[in-house]
Amino acid sequence: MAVGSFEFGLSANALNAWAVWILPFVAAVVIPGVAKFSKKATNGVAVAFALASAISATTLLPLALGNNEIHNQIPWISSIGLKAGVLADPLAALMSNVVAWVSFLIFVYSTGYMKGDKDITRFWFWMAFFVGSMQLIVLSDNFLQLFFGWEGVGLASYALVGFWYKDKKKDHVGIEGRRVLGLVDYYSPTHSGIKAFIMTKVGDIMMLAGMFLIFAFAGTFGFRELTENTAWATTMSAQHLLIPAAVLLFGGAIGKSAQFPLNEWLLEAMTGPTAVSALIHAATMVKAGVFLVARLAPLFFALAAIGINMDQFFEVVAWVGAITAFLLATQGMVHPEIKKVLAYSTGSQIGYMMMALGVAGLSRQFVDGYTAGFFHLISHAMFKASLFMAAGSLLHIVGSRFMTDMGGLRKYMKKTYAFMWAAGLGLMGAPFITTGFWSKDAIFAAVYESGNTWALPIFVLALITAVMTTFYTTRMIGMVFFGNKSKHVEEMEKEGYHIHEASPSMWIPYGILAVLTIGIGVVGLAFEHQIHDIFTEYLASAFGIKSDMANVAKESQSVLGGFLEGVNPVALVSSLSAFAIGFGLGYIFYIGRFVDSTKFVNSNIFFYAIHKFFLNRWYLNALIYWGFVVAPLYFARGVYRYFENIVIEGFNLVPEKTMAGGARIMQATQTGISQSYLYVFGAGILIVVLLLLI
Amino acid sequence: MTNALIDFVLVSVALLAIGIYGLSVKRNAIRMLFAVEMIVNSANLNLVAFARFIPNSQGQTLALFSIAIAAAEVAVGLALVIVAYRMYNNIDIADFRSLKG
Amino acid sequence: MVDSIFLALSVLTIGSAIVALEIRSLIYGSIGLMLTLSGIAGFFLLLDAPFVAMFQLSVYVGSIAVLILFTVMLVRRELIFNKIEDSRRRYAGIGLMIIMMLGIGTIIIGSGLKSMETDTASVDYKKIGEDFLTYYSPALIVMALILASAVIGALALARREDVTSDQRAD
Amino acid sequence: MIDFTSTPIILTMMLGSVGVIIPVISVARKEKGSSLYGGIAFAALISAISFVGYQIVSKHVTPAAIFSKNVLVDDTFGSFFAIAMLIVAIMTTVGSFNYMRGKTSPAVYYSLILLSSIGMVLIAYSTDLVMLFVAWELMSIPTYVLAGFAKKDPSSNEAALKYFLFGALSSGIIIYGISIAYGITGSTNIGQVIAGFSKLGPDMTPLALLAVAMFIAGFGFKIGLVPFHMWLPDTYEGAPPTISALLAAGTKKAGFAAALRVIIMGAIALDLNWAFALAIIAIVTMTVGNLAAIMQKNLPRMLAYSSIGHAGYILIGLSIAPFSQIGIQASLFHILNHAVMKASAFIAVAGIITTLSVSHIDKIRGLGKRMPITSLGLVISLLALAGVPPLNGFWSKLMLFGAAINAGSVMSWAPYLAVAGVLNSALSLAYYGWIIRKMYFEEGESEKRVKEPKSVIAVMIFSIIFIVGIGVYPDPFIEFAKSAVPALTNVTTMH
Amino acid sequence: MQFILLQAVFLPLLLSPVAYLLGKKFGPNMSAWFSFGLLLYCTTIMITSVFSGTYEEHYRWTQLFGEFGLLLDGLASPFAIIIYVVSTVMVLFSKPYMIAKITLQFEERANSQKQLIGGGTMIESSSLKNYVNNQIGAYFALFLVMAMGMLGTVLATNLIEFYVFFEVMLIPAFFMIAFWGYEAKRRVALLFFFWTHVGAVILLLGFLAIGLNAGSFNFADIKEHGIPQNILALAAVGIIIGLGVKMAAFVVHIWLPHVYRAAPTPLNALSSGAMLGVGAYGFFRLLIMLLPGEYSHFALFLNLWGLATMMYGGIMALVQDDIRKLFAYSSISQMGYIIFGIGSASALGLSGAEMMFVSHSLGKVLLFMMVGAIVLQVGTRSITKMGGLAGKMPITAVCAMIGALTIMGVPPTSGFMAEWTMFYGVLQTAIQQGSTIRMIAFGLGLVATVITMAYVLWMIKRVFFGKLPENLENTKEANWYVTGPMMVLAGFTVVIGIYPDIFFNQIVPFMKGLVGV
Repeated sequence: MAVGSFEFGLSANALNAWAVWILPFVAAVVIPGVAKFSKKATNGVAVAFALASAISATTLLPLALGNNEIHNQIPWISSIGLKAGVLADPLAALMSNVVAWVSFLIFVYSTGYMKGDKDITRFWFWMAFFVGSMQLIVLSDNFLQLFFGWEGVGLASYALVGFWYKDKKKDHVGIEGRRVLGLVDYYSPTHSGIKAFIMTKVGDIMMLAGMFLIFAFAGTFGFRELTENTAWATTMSAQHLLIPAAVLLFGGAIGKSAQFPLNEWLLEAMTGPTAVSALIHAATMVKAGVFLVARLAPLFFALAAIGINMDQFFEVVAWVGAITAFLLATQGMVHPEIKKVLAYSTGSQIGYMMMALGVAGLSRQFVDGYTAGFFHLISHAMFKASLFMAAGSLLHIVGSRFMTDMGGLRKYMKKTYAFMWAAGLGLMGAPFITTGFWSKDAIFAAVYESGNTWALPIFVLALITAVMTTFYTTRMIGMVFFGNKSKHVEEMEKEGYHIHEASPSMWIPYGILAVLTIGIGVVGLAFEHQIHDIFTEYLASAFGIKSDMANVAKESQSVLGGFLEGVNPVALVSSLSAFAIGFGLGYIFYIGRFVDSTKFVNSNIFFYAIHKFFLNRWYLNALIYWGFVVAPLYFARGVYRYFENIVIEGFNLVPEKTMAGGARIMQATQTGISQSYLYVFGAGILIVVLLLLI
Repeated sequence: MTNALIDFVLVSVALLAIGIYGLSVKRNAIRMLFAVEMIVNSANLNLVAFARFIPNSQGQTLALFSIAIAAAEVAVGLALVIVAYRMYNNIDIADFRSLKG
Repeated sequence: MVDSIFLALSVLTIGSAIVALEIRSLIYGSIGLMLTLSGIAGFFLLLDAPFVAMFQLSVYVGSIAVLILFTVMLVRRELIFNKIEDSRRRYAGIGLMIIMMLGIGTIIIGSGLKSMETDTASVDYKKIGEDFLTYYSPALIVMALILASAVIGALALARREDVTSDQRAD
Repeated sequence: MIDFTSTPIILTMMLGSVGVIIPVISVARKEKGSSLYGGIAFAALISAISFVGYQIVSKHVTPAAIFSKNVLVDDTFGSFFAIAMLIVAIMTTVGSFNYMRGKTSPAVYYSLILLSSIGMVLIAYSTDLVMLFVAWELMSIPTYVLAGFAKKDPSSNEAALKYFLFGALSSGIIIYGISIAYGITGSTNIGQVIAGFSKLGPDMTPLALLAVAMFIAGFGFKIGLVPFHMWLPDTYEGAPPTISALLAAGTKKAGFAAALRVIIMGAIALDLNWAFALAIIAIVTMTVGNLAAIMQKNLPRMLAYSSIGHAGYILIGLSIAPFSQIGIQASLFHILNHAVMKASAFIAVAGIITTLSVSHIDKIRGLGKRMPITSLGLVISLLALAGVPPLNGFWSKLMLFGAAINAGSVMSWAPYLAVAGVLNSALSLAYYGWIIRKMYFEEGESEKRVKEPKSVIAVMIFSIIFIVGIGVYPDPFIEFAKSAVPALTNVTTMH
Repeated sequence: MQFILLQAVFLPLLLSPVAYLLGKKFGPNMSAWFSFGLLLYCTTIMITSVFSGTYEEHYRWTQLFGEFGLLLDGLASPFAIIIYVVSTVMVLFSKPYMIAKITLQFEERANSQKQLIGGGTMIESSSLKNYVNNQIGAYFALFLVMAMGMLGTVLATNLIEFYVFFEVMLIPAFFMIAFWGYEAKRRVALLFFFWTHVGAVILLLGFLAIGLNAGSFNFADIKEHGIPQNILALAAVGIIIGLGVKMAAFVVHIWLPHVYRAAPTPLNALSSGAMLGVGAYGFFRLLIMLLPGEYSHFALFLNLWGLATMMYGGIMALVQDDIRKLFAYSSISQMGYIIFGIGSASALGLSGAEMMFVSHSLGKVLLFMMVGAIVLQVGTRSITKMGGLAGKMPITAVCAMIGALTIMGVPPTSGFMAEWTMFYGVLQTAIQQGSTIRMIAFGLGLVATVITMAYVLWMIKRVFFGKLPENLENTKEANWYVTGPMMVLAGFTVVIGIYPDIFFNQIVPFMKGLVGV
């Protein structure tokens, strides 16, 4: 173990770790320069840098497998005693690889997707900037540096969500003309960008506050330093500040990962190019929150050793995850826009991860939940990125974001169809062959086994969510690929356009990911065990979290035999049945199309109400707008009109008028008649005498 | 000395007050000069009275100065009045009020 | 103890002062002023200051009053008579006068002046001459300059420009 | 006996003889030209000021004092004022060159300026009430004539009449005050008056205060204290503008010299209530002056009100004299500064009036382009009057307000003087700024540059150098003012 | 080398007539480059003197008011550097802007004259050229004086000296508004002068109270001798109000929106970026250094006042349509941040507040340059009439975005470094004192950053994004006089954001010494 190898200055073996996040930034700087000569060349440059970064990341993998770490620091803000550094421990190494490779694939995809776009330079700049920032989050060894990356990804997200800054109609999301609680449910890209930035910023400032609280007591931002000396936690705990600080930190994760109640920005973030949605709003950035929790959870959990109970924090995490998972899944079932469905799904799945991490802290087998969460993160990254890219291809080709404008595409886009099924199955958690199944199952197991008071309700919620997940995934695939061609497609074909398969540069990346979803899925359990082992060692060595309990559990549950060793039967059954129910329903409505879904919904006032409620996003979005946008603006206008313009302006007028009035009086006394003057003089003598005598 | 100092001073105060009255009420420029003379004379009366009672010569000296200066002042004042008279054909000070405000 | 001569002089002085201001004709007013100034000269005599009294008579009664009288003669006839003053101004003026008399009078009566007595002989007027030539000598120089400036100034003012330019023309 | 080597006497002789001779020459001379007399007067004044300067530099003058056995004392206090007054007289004389061209009796004009300046100078040197009074009259009588010097101009005459009536009344009041002071102390020598005052019994004190009140009224008239200020705007407006400069910058400041000699000294010995009275008068004066100035349309009139306001500022220093070391020093410094600033402003206005025959503020639009140097001089003077750093007015105002705050530790009301002063300064910016705005920021009817009077340019250049120079390096003058402060400690310990 | 600071301060003043004459004789280019070179020289020699640590110069001045000193220490040097860097850069920016503005004024005048005369006289190009030359010369002369005034204030070692420079910088600003402003420029110029003068004069009262009672006006002497107890509060209140007016804190911010609406953009930039900050400097130098006792007494009040200002300014900025007014309120809000930090009473908080000045200067100047570029190219100031300009003016848009990020406090710009240290300082004090109010203030302060973000992003969206109005189809990118300086500043803010030690190395030790950590 090389924990706490404090070295100052760049050391050679740490260079690759630095390179992982610096290379993309270099790309970002280089790209505008390259664009001066050739816009096309920027594609190559960006992809090359992404590949280089990914290869650097891969060099970190052996570390993870060997439970080693690179911790390298250089002086930064020396006047405050802060250092910059990289911390490539197993967690970071795994995450870094996920990020690097997914982003590499998406870069490749983008070369096709963004072909011919005028603003390609800007696109690449921000993409590269994003990847750099994301890797910075992953690899930084302290909060402050992490926050740089944190804001960097937010910035990139803002810039890329609003990439099509001209706000053309086709780039909007939502249904034009539709109103919820009097507010339009139809957003332009630039608007969405701002929304995303500000809402995540709300989370960020919470995180900042949490960071500061800890810094105020610990005097350091470094993760390792915080672990090594936990005196700060004792002090904070004594002052009842530790849990608030932890929750505030989690606030950052809530914002960035679009968890309840800051979940609404993610849907509008779909105005960005689909490659962006795939990379930022599905595979990586939204996972930053999960990563942050994964960074912190062991630290907080390990505090139990010195008698500090962090259960409240973990409960908050678990519940926020569970609620988000449920909330977004319900909405995902009804929305007509393909990217929005995927976005809901993303939020929902991240909810799962949060739930797992939260539950991990509540149970004694921390590693199980931890592994489950992280495993789901990896698998989700693969299938969701794949799904998004596929959806992007669809959008590209059909020219509409509505699933109702698609339909019956399976004959025309066979590859996409196949890959979408593969990835979709991953999302649904198709039994035994997909990563999604295993990771979700691990989560179920972790929740079920945690033995916490909240385990059951959370488990039920998770299960219902799983049903819904399967349903909406099936719905999506059904609506897009099954049934008849939509009017929109027919019209397009009339105009001489015919639906075709996407270009290779586009389908290969999501093909790879879809294949991986299945491929890893097949060996899912082994993969899980591998991660489990890595984390067990990592947590034990770095945080001193023992996993004895986990091993015991593993042994006791080996009743199902070799293949399913370590799988919780209850979880397994639940998972299977959830898949069955959800898929069955989806099949009935959308693939087999035995029942017309629209008619079904309209047939019953109850279903209609529920449908509308879900479609209107539980009215959350509208309420947030009313409370935090419309009302403050009214307030601001009111203050401007009645306070600033009247009261404050009055300060200008009052002296002016007083002066003018005084001046007029003075002028009036100066009558020009000498007698009066002399009279005043005479009286003045008396006045002065009086003044002197009193 | 049979008369008390205070009697002289009181006469002088009366004369002073009358002078100020004259200045602040009368409109005729020449009459205003009268009033000025009264004021100066009241002061002179004071000076000489004090000089008698202190006693030293300084009061009387100052009174002499004052009389001479009053003469000079009156000369200038009358000259101004004459200029005004030439210009306006009028010596009513209250009508001279073009400068005001 | 008030002496009867003093009383008579006081009545004469103050009465003639009022007459000088209030009588309609300026010519009579000038005569009233002469009486006032003579009354003051009388006071000076009472105060054993004959030199000042003579000076007063010669300068004031003799020259200033006559100068004023000539000026009065010079102006138009209707200007010699008073215009009626604004009654508000008049009463305000009388009020000020009375307040001033009372106010300053009170201060004086209340002060230590009332007990001030003297038995010593009056100052010799030779002392005055000595003062002029020793202690006050710079003032005397300045006095000369004052008179010079008054004369120069009054001449410059009173001289008629049209007449002078006629003189220059030839 | 007359000490013929003392500065004041020599000044008197020097200027007096020239002043009397000039009209005599004019009678003998047939040509009409005015420059000769101006030149003679200028030469006399220059030699006078250089003589005073030499006397100061060669340390022939005694330190500032209040007491002297003679009627005149050759001290730094007097020399300080002599310098200030002579500067003003020189500025006025030079500034008048163009104004007097083609006017009647120029010889008398310059002669009267000389005589009047003797009066101003002597006031500060005198240590005897009689001398003071005589000097006062010597200062006043020529200015009555000068104010009415434009005989064809009705307003000049009106101004002179008003001035004269007030002057005559106030000289009567002064001599009345002197009579009372003399009556209760038995002497006209200021030193002995103070000594007498400090030994007064309680029954005599009100009488002494009456005398002080009369002095305040009598000298306050010239200074322009409210409520003795009423004549001032009318006269400054009506009188020839160069003479307004002399009145505002010269006689007014001489009034302060007299006030300092008499009011302060006499009052210190008496009772400290007078300080409060002066403070109230100061506040009222500056407020009235500045308020009334805001809406004025006539340049000299506005400047007149401004000078009332400045009288209020200077009075701050006087009223806190017993409590702060800096009070009188600040007043003196401000007197010097204000003399130059106001003189320069009035002479600039005189230049404008002689060249363009306008004095209404709406008529000077775009003047910055038509008469650049005059405008610049006027602007700098105005800014200095407003107390904008780094001009000389800033320093003296700073010292005044500082002194008031400093006195706060002794007298609780003193800082309010500073507050009032500061607010008034801010207020005054409104009208100074207005003039500047009219001159520079508004489009005039014509843009053509007119020929500026050379004499006015000369004065402007001098005053700009003076104002900015002191503004940048004020130390020598602050020290000079400090040295000119009469030794108050003698008096206060005497009390 | 001697007289470095004396040169840096007074060369611009002394050579300002040269700038005028050059402008008059040889035209705008000559004058601009002369001014630029001059300021560049001054900036360079000043920065070299910063390297040698604390640097002082003293000269004899007045006996009553103390000596004339120039001091460049850890507190002053960031202010000084930023002031001169911004001024130097603004010289170039000013050139095209002012030429356009002056030409416009000339045409307006000519038109009004034409109407007066009634004839169709053509505007002669030569007279236009003369007019421009004259005016631009005057502009650069005033500009130099203003730069000098600001620098002098920051370097002053003496209360009176401070005040003098404080006032000196007002005068050129006054003239610049009055000559080259918009709409009610003269009224506003007077308004500006009046209010800031009132503020300055209140400040002066505080100075006098301190100086005369402490027996010296020199900072060093005052610190050494201490100030008598009885006037402390008076002095502190005077200083706080005076500087509050200068910094346009809530309630006394009356003058600022008017001024920003009417003033020419370079002046806005300079005043927002440098002049307001001088008020912040005053707080450090006068309140915290000279009156530490009173400071700890008023710290919470300042904290809350700053909070109110930042919230209020932000809320007002949300609803503005005039882009200048928006930034006016934004400046108010940003000054609120600084006051907030000044009230933090902790070394890092104070460092953050000073850093905030640095970053605010850079960011706001960038944004004002953007405004200037837009006014130049588009000719309107109403936000509703803009949109989609990013495509037409990409460099401006990028630089403005960096400026906006700086204002919002988003890494990697200097704004973040400033904000985090500042907010952390507030929190630290809150924890140390166990003060709930401070804790709440900290939380609300963070909320204010969201408000800031909202208005800035909204502004950017409405100006640069969305549909391009048809009449703006032909908009071009501004020329490099405009974009060059913008890029320089944008680079600067990013560099500081990544490596803040450039300034922190000087600030933090100083502040630690000040607070006594």
